[in-house]
Amino acid sequence: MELLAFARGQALTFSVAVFVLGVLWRLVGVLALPAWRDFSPPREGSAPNWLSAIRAIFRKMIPHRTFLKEGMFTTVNGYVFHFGLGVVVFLFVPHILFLRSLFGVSWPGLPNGVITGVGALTAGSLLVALAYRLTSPVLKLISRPNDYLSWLLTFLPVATGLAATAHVGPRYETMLALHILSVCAFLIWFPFGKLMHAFLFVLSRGATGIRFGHRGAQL
Amino acid sequence: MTAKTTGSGVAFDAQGDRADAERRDAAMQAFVRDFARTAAIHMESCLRCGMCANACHFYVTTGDPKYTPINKLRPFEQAYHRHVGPFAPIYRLLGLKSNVSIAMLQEWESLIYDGCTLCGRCTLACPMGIDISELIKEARHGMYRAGLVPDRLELMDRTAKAWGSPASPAEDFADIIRETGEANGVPMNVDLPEADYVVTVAPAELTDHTKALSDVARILNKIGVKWTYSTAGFEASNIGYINGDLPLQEKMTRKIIDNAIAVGAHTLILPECGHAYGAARWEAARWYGKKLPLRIIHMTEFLAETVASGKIKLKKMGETTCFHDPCQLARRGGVTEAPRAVLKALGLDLKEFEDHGELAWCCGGGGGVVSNVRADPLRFKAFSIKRKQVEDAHTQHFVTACGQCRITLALGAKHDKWDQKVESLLEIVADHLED
Amino acid sequence: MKHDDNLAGEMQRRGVSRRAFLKFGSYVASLMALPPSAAEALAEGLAAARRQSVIWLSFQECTGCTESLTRSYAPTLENLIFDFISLDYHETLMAVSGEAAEKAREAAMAANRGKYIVVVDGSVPMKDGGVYATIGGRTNHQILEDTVKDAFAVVAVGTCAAFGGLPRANPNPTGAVPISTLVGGKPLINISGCPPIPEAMTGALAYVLSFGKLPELDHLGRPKAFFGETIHDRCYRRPFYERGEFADGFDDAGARQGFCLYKVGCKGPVTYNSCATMKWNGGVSFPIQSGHGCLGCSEPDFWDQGGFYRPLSTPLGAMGPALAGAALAGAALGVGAALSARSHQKSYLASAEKEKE
Amino acid sequence: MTSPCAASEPIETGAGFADALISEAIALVERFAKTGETATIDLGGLPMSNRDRAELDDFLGRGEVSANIDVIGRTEVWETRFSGVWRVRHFGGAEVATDLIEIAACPKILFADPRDAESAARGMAKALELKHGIVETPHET
Repeated sequence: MELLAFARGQALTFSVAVFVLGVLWRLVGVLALPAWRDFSPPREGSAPNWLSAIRAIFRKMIPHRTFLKEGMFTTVNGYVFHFGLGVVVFLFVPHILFLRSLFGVSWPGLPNGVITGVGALTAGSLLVALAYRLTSPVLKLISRPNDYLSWLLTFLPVATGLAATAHVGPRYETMLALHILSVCAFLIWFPFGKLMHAFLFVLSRGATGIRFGHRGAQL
Repeated sequence: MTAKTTGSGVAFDAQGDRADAERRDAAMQAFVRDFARTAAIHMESCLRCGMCANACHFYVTTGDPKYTPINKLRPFEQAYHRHVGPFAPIYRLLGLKSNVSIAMLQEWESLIYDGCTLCGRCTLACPMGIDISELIKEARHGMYRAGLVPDRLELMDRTAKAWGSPASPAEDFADIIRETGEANGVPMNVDLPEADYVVTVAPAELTDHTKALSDVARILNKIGVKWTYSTAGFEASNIGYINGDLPLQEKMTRKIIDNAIAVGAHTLILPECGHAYGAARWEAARWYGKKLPLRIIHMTEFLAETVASGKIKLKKMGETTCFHDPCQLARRGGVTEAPRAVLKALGLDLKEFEDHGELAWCCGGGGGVVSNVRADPLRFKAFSIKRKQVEDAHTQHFVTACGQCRITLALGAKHDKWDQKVESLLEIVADHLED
Repeated sequence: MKHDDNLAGEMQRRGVSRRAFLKFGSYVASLMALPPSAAEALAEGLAAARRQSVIWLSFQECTGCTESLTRSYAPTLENLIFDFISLDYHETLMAVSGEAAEKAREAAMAANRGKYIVVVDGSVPMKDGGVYATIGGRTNHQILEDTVKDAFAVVAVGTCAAFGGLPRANPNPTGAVPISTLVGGKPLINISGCPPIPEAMTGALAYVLSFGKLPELDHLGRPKAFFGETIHDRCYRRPFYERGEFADGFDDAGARQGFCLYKVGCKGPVTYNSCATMKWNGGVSFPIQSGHGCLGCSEPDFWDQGGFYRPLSTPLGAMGPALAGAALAGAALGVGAALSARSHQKSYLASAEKEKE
Repeated sequence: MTSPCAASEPIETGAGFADALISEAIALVERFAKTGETATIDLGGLPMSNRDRAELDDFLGRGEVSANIDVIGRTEVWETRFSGVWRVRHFGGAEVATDLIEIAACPKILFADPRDAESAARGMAKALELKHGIVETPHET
């Protein structure tokens, strides 16, 4: 109970604060850099920048068919665990209550059986992703500690959450505390590692969308 | 020659006689300068998913993971995190990102110059939309300043600085134009003080593809506009753009733009060259810091608009063809419809490759790779993709709209002892003008 | 050996046969989920035991624990424990008072040195020399130390004694501490709860009496037999939790249909106690059955878990100020980082310009 | 109008518990028949619903023997319609405190303890003396 109180109290407040601080630090730090102004005339009939950005953000959700030939696994597995994380994080009632306490809005959740099933699927998908990262020559070469740490800190909340639900491991309140602490670790690391892509994808795709839209090129 | 190898056995060239630390610092300074907002966003965003690997012709044809596009950015990325990124002060304080070493830069030289054609196919594959090709182009700025460029490219750089073109001295330009006109029986305009259209050329047109010079003239004469070639601004290819020599890039660009403005042209026609389009159409205005008072269009766009306007009529060929989209024109320039419209006007039945338009495979020689003899073996490997595409298309013609692509493809065919002609869209149009 | 000296003998004199022990044994074995065969062992042990001297100390408490224990649900059976012990000192229940009462305690301690059990309800104030609760001019701490010294075992009854309870709730003005911190190495059983379930007290005492040792305890010193499972584990509303059917308030449709009370702050998932199985008031009901979430009263610091109506999965504190501060600091750091990067770039451009000249 | 307490009764779903218990009892009875080993099943610790209990009671029924014991409250003992299978139900006040199934020749609680008998013998002797009006022994201390 003391550990749980620490997790729900100081740890959670601290980590959410670090999360907010880090996310703003990184976003502002990048956005406040000087930007080259593009004086070249846009391609005739090209969309306004904001529209090109939005189109790119959506366009990039599904790779071109030609890239799916080799990238099917990465894409499908990526979708599986992203979808799984989304369901588990946003549709498990205790999580909804947590989010409600932060944002004041709530929505209906799913039965626990569904959440547990999706959680297990997510954990499996993450393990497969790790196995792929550890075996693919390309991924072995380009992976950094950041990638493994980000993986671990994504996997731990899923694993501890499942364990807490399934009453595996230590007592429930300890497991719950560990689950919350693992989420704290996730939140603390989030802004500093690649987990930040949850925000950056908008900027990254948008920027390229603007560049390509200006040129009338397809993304 | 200054060919050397790194400790790990990777060949590299180095120019000048400078201390390693000095080279390294020069590279870092240039890297740092390049990180504007978009580049920074892209440096922050990589997920290490590896999707870009299979978009790259060099990775696909060698299977060597070092050709994974994002891997080619490693020194650039390290410089970013150490000096520019939002957490740079922390990285420096805690020593989490070491400074880029000279050994690393030497090792990456061949990945950045030989192993990348700036074709940008990886950009399309990246789920985060990271414009990897643009970043590699920026990384070349630092490599150039460090004097870590393939010798052949550096040689072209020096030639361009001395001659105003990597192919031919400016003094000879007017003569080449006149001689070509005479040889092909086409009246040429050169160095007219005033004109509406200024035509620029690519290096190959001053040597191997001179017919292109008179083919443009024939079309312009046919439609009866005021046009000219100008000794003061004839070279549209931009070795500065390719090598990462920014001052040279600016100089080369300013030459053609200043000249076009001086003769009062409303349109500057770029030759059948890919990167000339990138350097002039999209980057020229950057040097002036304002909108330019003229249109800059590619030869292919010029052909398409001329055909569309009905000012020229073409003989119908009634044959089949395939078309190689030059990367800088199609993928990175947005010009995919124009060549198809021209082919259609020629009565050519276009059999599209499976991957065409913005998804086209690179010829393997862009970004200076075709000029960089050191990269020949790699380039010939990459050529196998294009060869298979062409063979599978089973067409009577194989057309493209970029001189560099044409040379790369012809060299590849020659190396393979494969009897396949590569044709220029411009030349075909000129050859099929209705009287 | 004379049978009269032991409990069996005492009962016999009152015309009660050993069947009473067997019945009581069955009852305790059932309560503590011991194997049914243990019933006879319990009965034999109790029958052979001497009447156990018990000294009951009340410190910072509300007497709710005593109320709970004297109102157990199976009076005839439950009260039997009072026939097995000699309650030599209990301020609330004893007839005498003042010096006579203290004398009774001292006499019992002297007579049963090393054998008596000390039952404590309430926490002990330690701040300012423990002046916040004194009896006969002596602080609770002094009395406890003095009494426990020669005891065989200590039973801390109620959450105040076991974990500090309400007196220890933030900001803990009296410096209240749980009994466990003050009894050194003495064997200790915590029977937490506010109040504790009477059967847990009966079961634990009967076990000690008949087997002469403590029952199996959890890491908080509570008998596993009564504190081995959470309220949530045995809650009859659990199926609603699993199905994701929750009451959003105390008078909405969900509440009327008896849905799970997790959303209105039930602490059942992290509260170890037997309420869901033994229930209260003769098995009539327990809080969740009456429509209110579990407060978690048998757990340490239950008073300071962010509020009884705050769901378990929510943060304990108000995050607003911390987050606002973090946001400002983050934005400032971001601007700072960008400015530093810009100055890097500017200095480069300046040096590049110089080169040009 | 539905009162908020309307659903406060635990849900009465049959968990099939009765059948499982009966199977367990059959095995124990077989063992008893073979070896004479007795056994007890405590129904108190099992998560049975009232419906489960009723089902079990119906199934076991009542057999030839039944007894009431009056010791610290009431205790009911009866043999079910299956020989050797007994029910022992201890009451504390009006509530069932312990509910057992015993597999035995006779539940232990029905036996008189020899040690009780020993004092009973003395008690009987004393009672007889009293009956005849002879008072000679002083009270034990």
